[in-house]
Amino acid sequence: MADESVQREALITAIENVAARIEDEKSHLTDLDSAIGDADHGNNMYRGFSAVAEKTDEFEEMSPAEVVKTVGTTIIGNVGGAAGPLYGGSLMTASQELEGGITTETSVAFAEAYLDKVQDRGDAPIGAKTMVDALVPAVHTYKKSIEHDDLPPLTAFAKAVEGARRGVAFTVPIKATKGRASFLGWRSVGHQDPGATSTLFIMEEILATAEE
Amino acid sequence: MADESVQREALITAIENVAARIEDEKSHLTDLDSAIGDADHGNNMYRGFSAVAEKTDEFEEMSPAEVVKTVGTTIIGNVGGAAGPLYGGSLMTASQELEGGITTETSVAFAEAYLDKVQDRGDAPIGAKTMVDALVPAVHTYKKSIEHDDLPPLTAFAKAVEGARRGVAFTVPIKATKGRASFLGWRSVGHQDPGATSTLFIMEEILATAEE
Amino acid sequence: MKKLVNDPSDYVDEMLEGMVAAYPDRVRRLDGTKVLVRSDAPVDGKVGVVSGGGSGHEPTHAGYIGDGMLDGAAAGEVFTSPTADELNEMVRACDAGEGVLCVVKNYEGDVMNFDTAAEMAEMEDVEVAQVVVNDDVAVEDSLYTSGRRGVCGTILVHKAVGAKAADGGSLEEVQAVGEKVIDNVRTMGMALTSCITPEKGEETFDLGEDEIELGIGIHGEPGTERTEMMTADEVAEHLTENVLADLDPDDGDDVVSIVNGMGGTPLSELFIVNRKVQEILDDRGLETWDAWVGDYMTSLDMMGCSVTVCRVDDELKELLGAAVDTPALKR
Amino acid sequence: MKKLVNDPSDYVDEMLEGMVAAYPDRVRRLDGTKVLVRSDAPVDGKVGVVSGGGSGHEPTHAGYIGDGMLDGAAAGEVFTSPTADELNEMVRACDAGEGVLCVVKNYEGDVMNFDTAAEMAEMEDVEVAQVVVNDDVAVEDSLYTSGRRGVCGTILVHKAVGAKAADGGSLEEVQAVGEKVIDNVRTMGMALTSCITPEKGEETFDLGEDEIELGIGIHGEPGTERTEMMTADEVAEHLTENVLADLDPDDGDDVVSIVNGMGGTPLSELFIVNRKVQEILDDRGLETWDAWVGDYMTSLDMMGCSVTVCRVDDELKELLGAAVDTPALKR
Ligand SMILES: Nc1ncnc2c1ncn2[C@@H]1O[C@H](COP(=O)(O)OP(=O)(O)O)[C@@H](O)[C@H]1O
Ligand SMILES: Nc1ncnc2c1ncn2[C@@H]1O[C@H](COP(=O)(O)OP(=O)(O)O)[C@@H](O)[C@H]1O
Ligand SMILES: [Mg+2]
Ligand SMILES: [Mg+2]
Ligand SMILES: [Mg+2]
Ligand SMILES: [Mg+2]
Repeated sequence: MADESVQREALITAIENVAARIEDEKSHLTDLDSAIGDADHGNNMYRGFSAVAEKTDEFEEMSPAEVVKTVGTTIIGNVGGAAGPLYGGSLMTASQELEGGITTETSVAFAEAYLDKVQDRGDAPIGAKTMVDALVPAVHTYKKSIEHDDLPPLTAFAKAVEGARRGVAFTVPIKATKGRASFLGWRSVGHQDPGATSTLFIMEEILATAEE
Repeated sequence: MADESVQREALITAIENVAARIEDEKSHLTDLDSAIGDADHGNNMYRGFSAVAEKTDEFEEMSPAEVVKTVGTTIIGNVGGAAGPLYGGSLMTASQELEGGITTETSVAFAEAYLDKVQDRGDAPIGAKTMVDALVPAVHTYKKSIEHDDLPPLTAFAKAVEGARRGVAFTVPIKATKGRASFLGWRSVGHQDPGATSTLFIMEEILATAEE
Repeated sequence: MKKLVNDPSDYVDEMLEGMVAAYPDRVRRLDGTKVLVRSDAPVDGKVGVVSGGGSGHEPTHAGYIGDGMLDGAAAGEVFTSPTADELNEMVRACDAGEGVLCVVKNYEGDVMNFDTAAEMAEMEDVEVAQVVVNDDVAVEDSLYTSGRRGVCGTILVHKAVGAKAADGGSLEEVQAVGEKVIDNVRTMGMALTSCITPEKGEETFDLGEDEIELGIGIHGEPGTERTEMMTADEVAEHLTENVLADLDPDDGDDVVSIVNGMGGTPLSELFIVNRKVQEILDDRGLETWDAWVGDYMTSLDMMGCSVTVCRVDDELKELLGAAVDTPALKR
Repeated sequence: MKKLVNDPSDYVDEMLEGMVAAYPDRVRRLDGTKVLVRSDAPVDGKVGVVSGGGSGHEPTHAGYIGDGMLDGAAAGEVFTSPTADELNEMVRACDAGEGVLCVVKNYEGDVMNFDTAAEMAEMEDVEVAQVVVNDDVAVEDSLYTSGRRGVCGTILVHKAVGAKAADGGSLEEVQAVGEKVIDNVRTMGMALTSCITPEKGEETFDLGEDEIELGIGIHGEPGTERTEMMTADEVAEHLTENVLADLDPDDGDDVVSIVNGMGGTPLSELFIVNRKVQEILDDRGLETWDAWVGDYMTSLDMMGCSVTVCRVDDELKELLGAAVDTPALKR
């Protein structure tokens, strides 16, 4: 992988792309969170990622691990709700895996640590109709593609995004047992999970950035 | 005129017809009182006249003056708002004119006393866009037809009703300066007054009763 | 029409039953009437203070029954003045021999029924005095109107006269306090939506998505002016500027302000309005001695608000700041 | 969308400015945050009691800041849990060295952010305890849900723990009081209409003219069941029977009842509901020691109500009946 400043530039570009994508999808995420929630997920994510995008100048002085950690703390300090601690806290913890820089190995360790923290914090198993249902297929596919199939990271990540996409589709027909949607019981069936959806959007932008 | 029991029977029949008419017109009066008021005139009048209609058994024991007085007190005790004291208090006061029984002379005295009390209580001149605008043409026409034109009471009363009808129509294009409608200022122009309208309906039913 | 009701014609009766069931130690209902009085009325040695009007303005009036405020409150049908006979019963139930002050809002129905009730009570040797509240600045007071409406400023009248009576004031003194508040209080209101009465079942007037009604009263009737949607700050400015223009306070005056919700507006929005109201009062050199924000005198489910400003001197501060213990207001 | 707002993204900030402008002697705002605390926080010799959650539930939470209740309240964006860093600042500002109790409602966002805040505060040697309120009976508490929601019963928790803290209770004692209320309180709510959030500008769910939503929470999300319109008595029965079935009180138990408005429902209708609620409690042999009727924990402009029943013993009666002086609740 490239040297630290190239990694940092790539991160910053990815952050900007993610922020733009979240802004574009704000209404959509709000609609998803209206059917089975309290109609704030779009605004929460937009607010958080706008705050992150404003820090791009500060990022110029940081290592990749510090950038990711700062994204995490900024999300915790701005998003609120369930998504704030889950996205932000997990990025903070998982950023430790990137302290030697972003390599193929550390990217797998990061992905695993991120998922672990989301599940540790939110206590959601697979199939609870949450962001975990997008993350598990993505992380499992990424790890397996790199460690067992010796695929290059970009190819592995593209497959991971495809896994996340299937995860998001999978959230539609199942009953929510975690998160606010679980209060709706059976009525949650037939609706796509907002947090899984925003997770997919973020991954898609990271992939698009990496492909350039 | 006929003897006391015939007068009483006529009064009771008139009361029943008025109550039925007010019930039929409840929605319409409510609509009029929505455009330039607080949408309660229909219910107020319906409530009051229903209570009056329930007393027909008691009326059997009373003189015509007592019947009219009791209608007045019942209205005061049930209608509320502006219309209650205006209709009820005026009937109570004017009923004193009927203590010798209902004759052509006493009916004119009654009409004048009723109008005087409405104007005394409510302090509304002609042209303030109130029930007074239906009452003044009616009372003036009735008095003039009997005292100056020597018309029979029934004919005089029919002319009075026609006068009230013109009065109601007259309330439409003028600005309210009394009553709740006056708070609307110029916006009250173009709307028919509810209290003048209910006055007309009541007079129409009394006329219809007398014509039988 | 979506309301929490049973038979709409039982609305007021059931509301009163629910109030008595909530506050059985504070209030009792006069048999066969829609009047609630303090459970211990009449209170010995004290002028009685009573009020009343149509239902639909809750907590006005019965929410203010208690120590330091009202002894009695008569409820009419929704938006309809109570009948004279019930007002008379209320006056008599609240008379301990020191006389009774009636706080009447300036609507012809309220005034006529209270006047008749006062005549009836005086025939039984009850001394009755009256103050008529007309704080609304939206309507011109002239020979060509029926005067100004009594709206949310009435609550300050209730509080001040209630405190004066609790303090042992005579009937004349209590009435004078009422007149003093009336001279010094002004209000103006606006609506984003109309309201739905239980009997009619529909909105009393139609506002488009981009329209608001300025100069409204509390009975769901149209206001003095319909105009385009405004921001909260524009609404606060319009109402407060109109009130201050009419009140014409001096630099350095102390005031009480009320941002009152019409019933359907969330409390958070009333605070947003209050932010700008306080800014304007401050810019005008006025000192907000006390700020009230909440639903004090409503119009069923109407969305909107009114702004009240009352100039206060030491006497009024003492009376408005005095202890009070009612369901809707406590200090 | 018709609201009294300026820029919707300034909604919470301006609401807080309006609150501070209304109660400058009672509260102060922590710089750069959306947290309000008592003006004299931290209060020496007393355990700090704090709470917080999304905005849109006013008067919850900041309306309950004052003697005998909360020392601090954190406001998140509308319906969004406050961020952990602000909750941490609130905890630290309300700690006088005796520890801080956090009253947290059972929503994953609230719990996760409060947990993170507690960790952060403990790193600075503040002793933090927590109670999690889950009084809503509409949702089953099982391994297959995220548990029950914390709704209007939370206010009784605030009151009781606030009184215990004011009385000099230790952190453990104050927490135990909170747990006691939680064990004894149950709530269920319903909606006639959804609510409109300032950012989304539309209703969060659609109800037809003849439909109501049972088992709602306070965040505008759909309830557990949509059904046909009911009368007020039927609503009161449905909510109260479900609450009592879950609480399972004994004949002769004393209770506190709350008929809580969701924000857009007129107070008169809440009293109509209370009438039937009291009848049911009475029929069940329960003694209503105190009845609350009003808007305590709302959902913006939603029309609807919730019914809370809390079993009370002598300790809870003393704490719930203790003096309290906040903008929204006084005794
Ligand atoms: N316990 C949990 N574990 C994992 N993800 C969760 C959990 N709770 C909620 N989420 C995710 O958070 C999303 C909702 O986020 P958001 O609407 O911003 O927060 P809130 O539910 O507090 O309003 C859900 O769609 C879901 O993906
Ligand atoms: N001062 C007055 N003099 C004469 N008639 C009046 C006066 N005030 C009101 N009215 C009449 O009463 C009617 C309104 O009655 P109603 O709606 O029952 O009472 P309210 O205005 O108190 O709601 C008006 O249409 C008008 O005809
Ligand atoms: Mg949400
Ligand atoms: Mg009317
Ligand atoms: Mg009326
Ligand atoms: Mg939320």
